[in-house]
Amino acid sequence: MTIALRLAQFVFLLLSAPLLLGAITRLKAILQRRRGASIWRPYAELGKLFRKEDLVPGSASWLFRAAPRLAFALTVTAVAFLPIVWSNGLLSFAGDFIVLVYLLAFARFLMMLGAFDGGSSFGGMGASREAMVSVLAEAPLVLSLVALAVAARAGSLTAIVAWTGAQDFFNISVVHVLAFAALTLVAIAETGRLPVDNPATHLELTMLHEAMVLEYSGPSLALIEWAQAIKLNLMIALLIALFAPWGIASGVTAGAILLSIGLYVVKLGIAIVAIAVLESCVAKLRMYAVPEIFGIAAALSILAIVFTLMMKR
Amino acid sequence: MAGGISALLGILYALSESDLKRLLAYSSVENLGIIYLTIGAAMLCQKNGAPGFAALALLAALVHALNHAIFKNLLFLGAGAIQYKTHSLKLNELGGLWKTMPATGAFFLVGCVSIAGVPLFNGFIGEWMAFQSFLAGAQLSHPAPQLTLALSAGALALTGGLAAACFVNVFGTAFLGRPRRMQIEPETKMPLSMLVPLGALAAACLVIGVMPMVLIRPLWALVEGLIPGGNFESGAKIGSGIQMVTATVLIAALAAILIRTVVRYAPTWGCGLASLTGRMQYTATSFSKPVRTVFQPVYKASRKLEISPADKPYFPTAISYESTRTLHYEKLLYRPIVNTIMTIAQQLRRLQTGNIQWYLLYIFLALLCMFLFMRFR
Amino acid sequence: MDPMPGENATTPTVVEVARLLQGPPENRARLVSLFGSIDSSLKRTMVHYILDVPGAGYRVLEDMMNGSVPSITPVSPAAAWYERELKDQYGVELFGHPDPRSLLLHENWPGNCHPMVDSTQAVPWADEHYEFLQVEGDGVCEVAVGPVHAGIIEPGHFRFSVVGDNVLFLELRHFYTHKGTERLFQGTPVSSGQMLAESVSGDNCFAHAVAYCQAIEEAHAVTAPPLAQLVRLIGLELERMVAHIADVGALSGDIAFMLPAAYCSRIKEDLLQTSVRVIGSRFWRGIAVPGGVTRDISPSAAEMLREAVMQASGEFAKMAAIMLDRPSVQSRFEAAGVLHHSVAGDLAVVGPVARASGIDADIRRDHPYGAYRGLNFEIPSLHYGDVLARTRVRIDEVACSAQLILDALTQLQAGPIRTEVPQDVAFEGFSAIESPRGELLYWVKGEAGMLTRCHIKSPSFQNWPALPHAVVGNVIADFPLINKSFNLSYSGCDR
Amino acid sequence: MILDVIQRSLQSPNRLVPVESLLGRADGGRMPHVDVSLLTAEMAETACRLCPTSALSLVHREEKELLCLDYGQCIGCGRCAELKAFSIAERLTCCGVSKQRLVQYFDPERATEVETELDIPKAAGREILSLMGRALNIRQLDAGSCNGCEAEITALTNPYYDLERFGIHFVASPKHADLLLVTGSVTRNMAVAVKQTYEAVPAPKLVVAVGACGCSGGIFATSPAVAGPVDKVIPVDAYIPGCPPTPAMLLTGILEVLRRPTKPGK
Repeated sequence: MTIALRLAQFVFLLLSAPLLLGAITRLKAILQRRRGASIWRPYAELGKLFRKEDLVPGSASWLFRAAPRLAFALTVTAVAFLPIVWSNGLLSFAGDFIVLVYLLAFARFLMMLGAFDGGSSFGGMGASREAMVSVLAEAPLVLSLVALAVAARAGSLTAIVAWTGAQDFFNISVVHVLAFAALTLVAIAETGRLPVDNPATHLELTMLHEAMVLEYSGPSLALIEWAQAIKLNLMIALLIALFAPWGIASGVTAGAILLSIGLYVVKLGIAIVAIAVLESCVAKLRMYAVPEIFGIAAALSILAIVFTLMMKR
Repeated sequence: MAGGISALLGILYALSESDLKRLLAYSSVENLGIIYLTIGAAMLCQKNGAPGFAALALLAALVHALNHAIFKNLLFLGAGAIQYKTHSLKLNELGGLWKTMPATGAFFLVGCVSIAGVPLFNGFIGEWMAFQSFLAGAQLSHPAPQLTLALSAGALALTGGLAAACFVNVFGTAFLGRPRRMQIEPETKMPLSMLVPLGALAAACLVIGVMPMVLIRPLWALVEGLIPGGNFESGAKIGSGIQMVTATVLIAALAAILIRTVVRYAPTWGCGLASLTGRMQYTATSFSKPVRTVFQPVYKASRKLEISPADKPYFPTAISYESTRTLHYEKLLYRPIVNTIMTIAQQLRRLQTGNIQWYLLYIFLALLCMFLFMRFR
Repeated sequence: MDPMPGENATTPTVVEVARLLQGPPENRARLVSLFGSIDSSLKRTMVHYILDVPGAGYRVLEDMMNGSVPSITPVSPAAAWYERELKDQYGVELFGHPDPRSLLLHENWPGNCHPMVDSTQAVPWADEHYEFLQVEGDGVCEVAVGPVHAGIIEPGHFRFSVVGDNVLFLELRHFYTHKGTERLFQGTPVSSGQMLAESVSGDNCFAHAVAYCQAIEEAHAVTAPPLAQLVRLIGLELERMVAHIADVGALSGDIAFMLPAAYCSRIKEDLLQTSVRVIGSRFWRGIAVPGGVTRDISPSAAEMLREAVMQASGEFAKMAAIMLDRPSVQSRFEAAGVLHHSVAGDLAVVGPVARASGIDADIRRDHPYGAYRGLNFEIPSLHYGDVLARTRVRIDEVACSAQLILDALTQLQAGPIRTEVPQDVAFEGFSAIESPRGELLYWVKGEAGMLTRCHIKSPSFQNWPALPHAVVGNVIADFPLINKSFNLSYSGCDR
Repeated sequence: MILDVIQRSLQSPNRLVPVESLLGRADGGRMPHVDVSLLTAEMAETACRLCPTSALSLVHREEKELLCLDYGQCIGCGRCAELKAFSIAERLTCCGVSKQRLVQYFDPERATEVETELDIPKAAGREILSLMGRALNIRQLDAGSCNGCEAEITALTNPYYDLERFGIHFVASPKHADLLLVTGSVTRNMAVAVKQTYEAVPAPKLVVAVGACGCSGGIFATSPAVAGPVDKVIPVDAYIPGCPPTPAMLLTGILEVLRRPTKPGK
């Protein structure tokens, strides 16, 4: 029964990812006084792409096509650690959040190689900017997770979530506020959202992530876009699980699970509105202002660690 | 602490390097840094009366040292193979080599992925264990070592990210895309004696990456001899954890690969331009530029852009660009180390005869040094 | 400095042109245009120089070409593209030109083909060679952008030499949309020429049509009735408003600030739809004709327009203020893509780009025409030369244009809207107007109601060479923003 | 306050035009409409003389002299509208169809419109259309236009027309595109680039030629610097006339290509 629940939430995270993107895009359109595309459009888009031709540049090797597929698999695996409505992730062991971070890093590694293999300057340009972002994102990401792990005296995500869930709702610690801020900044950058990257830009010279995928088409592109959506979903789910796990089901009763699902949808809704509003209110940063974001995130996470250690005494 | 700084500086220099051999040498500095960092953690734990964590950290250091020996050899040999084929190790001149040397490319890729420290390959195992020991160590009773260890995790993460970027750059510019400006000797075929050791080392990277217990178990026995009272359980979990991850990745990858696709070869999109030249690709120097800009103070680079003729700014006939960095950190700290490693690299080039015993000897020597170091301590 | 080395003796005209173009910036003449024509009576190819001499207004100098032309580019870099165009069109040799590569005609044109001289229709396909300047240095690579750009933009080619994101050098190669418009003008009836002019640059089509019509009127020494001139002024200023509002919106869109972008596109559409109701055409196509205009503005239409313009300028001003207040917008706009005053002066840059770089020039005030004569109005001008300055100039000009329209609407009185342009005479003349992008000049020549030559000096042709100087030293990711802040027309330049 | 921009945006009036009142509209596009009952042979001849392109021409067919109106060549100068039988069309039904259906024939003597055999537009496969029906990616390609068409295509995304509500997006790379929207007469200098872009679009794909220049070369058809209309260089599936076509005409055309004229997304 529990394994079924764990599997179900894993599959749910994978399948709901495009819907999340659709909802954000729709909300942004409404803020612009437009009607916008249906929230189901991303599914139609993926369905169409899977049935289109897969174009491969003549100069490319098999890695060009392998990269998005493997990267997709790695992103999917990273999702397996997350508890969202049921308190255990599909996979869970000591130090699993480090594996999560590095699985995402591997996926990015492959996508950068794929971009190089396309043979255009834009691929290299996108990869080089992505490298800058990923290099700087990893440290604050790990640090803020470490802060939480130390605070919870736990080694796995599931255990951290259980510990946070057991805390008093009104007794939120400074550590959580700091780590939340740090992790949110990192999540924005990692998923290529505004103000770091513009997911909807048409200008190849300003792109980060998009410049890497200019050469891809058909099923490869579908997998990249899906993986990107999953990554966004993952980051939001991670933030919810780490900082607002209250209501998550731990007993196998229909009531607890339904409540947990309901609460999760509400939390997700809040996240969607927050993203749409934020992305409508700010302009994209200058390319070299991006490192400053990470600087702030790193400083916040280090502070979080310091507070954790002080708190414990 | 010195280990952390050394790791960071090493990889930063490696990243800015466009000569493959020097780059690999700097990367060795980085990896030695990681090992020292971990050993430092072990010493801290030991001093604060937590032998269990100390043992874990020491184990991590050993595992990483051995893994480093494997993949660094693989990379040096691969670099030798590139030089053999193209007479160049300048990344800014290479490109698209995978087409001409597919086997070497595949093995070299394994090396790059391993050194980048990502899961499923051996480079990750040591780093992961290091992270675990830092985490465990952060639960020590004294705040100073706690903080140091927690921050070490950050340093390790930053180093890991930089290493990944660095080796994307290496593999991407040398093996992928289109040739830039190099001469390939079409006549020379890679001799089997060069490929076999490459293949063997690559296989070792994969096997250890997926089944780390092969390596951890024997080393555990050694560590137990050095620091008694460690706990073996967390080590054992690493093996099963990695295997679960591997299984999930494989299933998902299989599903993704099985999707039916119609492939058509179409030229690289050049914005409608009739033909793309080799110059129209990012070079290694360009790739690392954003990261280098972020870490500008480390490099203290000076740039020079010359436009001629000087009296006609609107109609230049020639422009040249030059960027030099003053290596004062290097002179102070690293020259000796780099020189040593360069010498080793030179030796390794000679070792390319394919005599596998030499590699085993090297690995053995590296390990021996490590044990002696621990004993001496 | 003797600008013309070589055996080819300089002619007195060229010496005079060179003399006028030299000197301290405030005293020297500005090169307005340089082009060729064939004098059918003398059977000679002529070269024409139009200069804007301080204190003396426009001055036209002419010279005969004897197979080769001494280049004035060493004296005035602004002449570089004009002379290359001259070479492509008429097949003359340039003496002393630092960069005599072909400009209009790409690799597919045979080297010996010169469209303004040859009468052949079927030009064979060729494969000539074109050399870009290569920046030397380890690790320098090229990013080739275009001709096909991402987004809904016209084609043009940009060759960046970069190290990472830093632009070391930028070379333009345009004229992908070269449609031989000047050649098509030859043999076109005077009464149909404005249609071709409207298709030179689609988003400034009314400015082109008016400039053409004024040039025809100037050449025939007739003037359009006052009502027609007022209608033209309203159309021109409305076009300016639409163009600037769209530009500011697009600038906001380029930095992914989507709300102001959508808001501005909505205001723009409001104005275009009002245009349909007022005059029957979204872009005022088919309104200007030689001798006047084809449609009057009825009092009810004038009232409708008045309200639309008031509302649009009010809403736009508020949104623009909100946008520029945002620190994230300021940090993108400030100090990005600086075009220095001296570069702008050397390259004779015109329009809002020049006014943002401290060159206070506007044809409406400096060489008033039509209904602008006798008007007194503010010309916004800034000296920073960055993206922010160009945006500010545009925002201020919208307010200024709105005021001009509102004033003109009150002066509308019933009257004739067209005068007859005499047929059966030989004519030659030119007229310049301030289009939304800057000084636009048409020079026409012909006889008996038929054009034999029509030269278009478009502001984009003049301003494009200045763009690389604003881009070098910036990061390549800021290029689209800088380019958008110049907002030059490709088609208007390529013709 | 950081939210002021949202407040300002939400205060602006909702301008979204319902799809029913957009389809077939052509006001502002200045395309001619022929009232056959008023048409005389003399008037037809004058109209042909006035027409700056050959949008209006006289053709001989079955011993009769017919007035041929080719919307694909019409640049909307409005000159013929000064004649009694001609007026500016408010509706246009021939957007996004085959080239033959852009042409109408009128018999001035019988005062009737002559029906010609319409070949059914090359249906681009039901399967493709069902694929693209709900998520279509457009790559706009300027093959040498004057920027007029671009201005109107840009307008498609504004809050009046909101192309996105039909699930239609503009994309940056041709490799991500399903439909090429080609404007302008293809110039010599752009011919290679146009072919390359076509090659870079993964199948199944559609090509739509936009504007008088794209359909027929328009006013530039006779220039030696122009290689020809779009279909001379790459295969074209549909045509949208106009100079420039208004956003309503473009929208009608694009939806007509998808055979999905009235179903906006929810």
